[in-house]
Amino acid sequence: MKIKAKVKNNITKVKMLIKHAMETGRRKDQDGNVIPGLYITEVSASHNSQPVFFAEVGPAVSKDPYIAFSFKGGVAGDKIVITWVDSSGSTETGEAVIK
Amino acid sequence: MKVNRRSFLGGLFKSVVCIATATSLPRMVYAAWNEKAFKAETLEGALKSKYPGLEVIDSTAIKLKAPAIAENGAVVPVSVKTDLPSVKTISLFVEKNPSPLAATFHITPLNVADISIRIRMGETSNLIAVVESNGKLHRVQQEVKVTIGGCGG
Amino acid sequence: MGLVKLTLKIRSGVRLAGLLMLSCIAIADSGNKSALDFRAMVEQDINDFQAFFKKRFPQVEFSEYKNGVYAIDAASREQWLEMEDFPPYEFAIDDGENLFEKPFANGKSYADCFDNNGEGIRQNYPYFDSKKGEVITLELAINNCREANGEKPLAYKRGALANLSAYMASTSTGNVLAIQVPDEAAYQAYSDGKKFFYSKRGQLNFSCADCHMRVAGQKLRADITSPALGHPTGFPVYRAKWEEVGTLHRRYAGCNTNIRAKPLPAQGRVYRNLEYFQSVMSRGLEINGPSSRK
Amino acid sequence: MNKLRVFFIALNMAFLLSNSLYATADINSILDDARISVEKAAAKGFEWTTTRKLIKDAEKALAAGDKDKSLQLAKAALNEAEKSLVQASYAETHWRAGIPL
Repeated sequence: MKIKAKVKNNITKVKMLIKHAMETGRRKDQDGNVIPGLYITEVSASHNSQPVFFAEVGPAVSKDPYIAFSFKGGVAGDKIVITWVDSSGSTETGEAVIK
Repeated sequence: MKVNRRSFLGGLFKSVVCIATATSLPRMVYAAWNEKAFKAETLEGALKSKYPGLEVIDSTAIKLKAPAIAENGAVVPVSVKTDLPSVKTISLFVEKNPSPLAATFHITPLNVADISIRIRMGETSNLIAVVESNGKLHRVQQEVKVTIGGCGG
Repeated sequence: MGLVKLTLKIRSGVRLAGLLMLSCIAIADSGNKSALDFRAMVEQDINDFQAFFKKRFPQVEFSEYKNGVYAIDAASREQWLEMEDFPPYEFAIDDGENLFEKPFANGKSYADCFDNNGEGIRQNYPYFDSKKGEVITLELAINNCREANGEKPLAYKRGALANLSAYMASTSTGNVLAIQVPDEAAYQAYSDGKKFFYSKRGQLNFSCADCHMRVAGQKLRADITSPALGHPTGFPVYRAKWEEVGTLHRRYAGCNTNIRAKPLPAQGRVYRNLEYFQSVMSRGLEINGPSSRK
Repeated sequence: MNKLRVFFIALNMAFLLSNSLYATADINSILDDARISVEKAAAKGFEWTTTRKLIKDAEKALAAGDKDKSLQLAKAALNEAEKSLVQASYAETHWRAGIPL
């Protein structure tokens, strides 16, 4: 996961790029077998342990999902923690410092 | 229009990544994934599952930014922004996708109602952004053309 | 030195110089090339090629041609800028960097094979290796490095090799292409690439120039075709269609398939010569790979 | 009258039989020509993506006993293979005509 967070005029813009295949469950492999669905379902973010973002997503989100959101109150140097969960229950947490 | 990527990347923070188990995550106070809404196969079905009993009104107070012609349906950049008061959620629907609901963003008073995401569109379709504000659903929509059979420039 | 002077004179010359060029081409065709002829002809080719695009798209800055179709199509440019804001190929660059820094079994590394430890050198490729008598592309050089160190070569179109190439390009952002044609053998390779570029092939009977010069900027099927000037600068690219990073030769193969011509092998002599010709034509443009494409 | 009719029917059948025998040989010889030409085009780097598929389809149709279809496909394959060879030799001599300068 890659995270970029930048504060400007008291608004912190957070952009993330998550490495994930986002398999829809509708694609077929070379032999014609359906590739089972495997996609991120939830993405959440916290700032100083305070939740600042929560999204439910489905298989219509592109491979290697990109999501951006903004929140108020972040200060340069603060930590942003982002976690995702996918349909198999796998999860990853990444963090970045606000610039 | 000039972006010097090297300096841009130079300013990027290296994100520290670790793999945790689902059980060790701090439980968020939000609702869990709305399976019924995400698996609905029609726009109406998805809307009803996501927002049961809410009235839908067309709005001019939402700024939906999406391409008129998508370069590639696999990656369609979409942004939604609104100044509507007390925004609770923002949802994106692609009418002709096999499952129309693409994403729901939960907006807290800490957030600015301004989100961006890249989504898939299987074919030319209406893209609908719905903003839940003050107990009503405010809607804006736009057609996004998806062309197939090009040679890719 | 005298040669350079003369070349410059011809470049700044008027119509008469153009006529001289024509007679040079005639001489070259009869197999009577001299050192002067091929250098002057390459210069003339570059000038003509770049002038063609200046005339076709007078409003487009020369430096913009590194951006492919996005230099000339405002609507798709906007979506491209959104992609470039946080591009999916950043993962490929990271992967490439890790691969690049991992030593081989013999303890040596990629850095040992390249000038400046492999940093900021993308613009020097492809070059003509006069000893070997062939064009060396960056991807070929990477595999040559591996084999010289007892490692197996990597596949040329995608995956590890594309990611290594992406990383090496990323350290070269802004460096300017200035590919030379140093001798007559190089000129032969250049000419082969040029001939490929202008030859019609495939069931659709199109040449590279048909789509990327004649109708560049116009709709061909569902897409606007990119200008040929600047084609090599942004590679490897993350294509939305591929959903991953791929090399220039993978793109060549795709292009050939589009016109229903059977693709030639990636990193075979033909595609390497084509890349050589295209890179010479793009002289003066900045390296900005990897980049994203539709 | 009757004898004459029988004779004509027999003649007709013989003609049909020989025609179909001739067709199989003909198709195979067309296919051989197509195969040789497509290899030549490939060696020059001018093979089309569609030609070998036509040959394959012609072989399939022939194996299935559909000679009309097979003949058509074989002719199309040969036509393509020959055209790609013409394209290759035209490129060899006339590629400069493709320079839009």
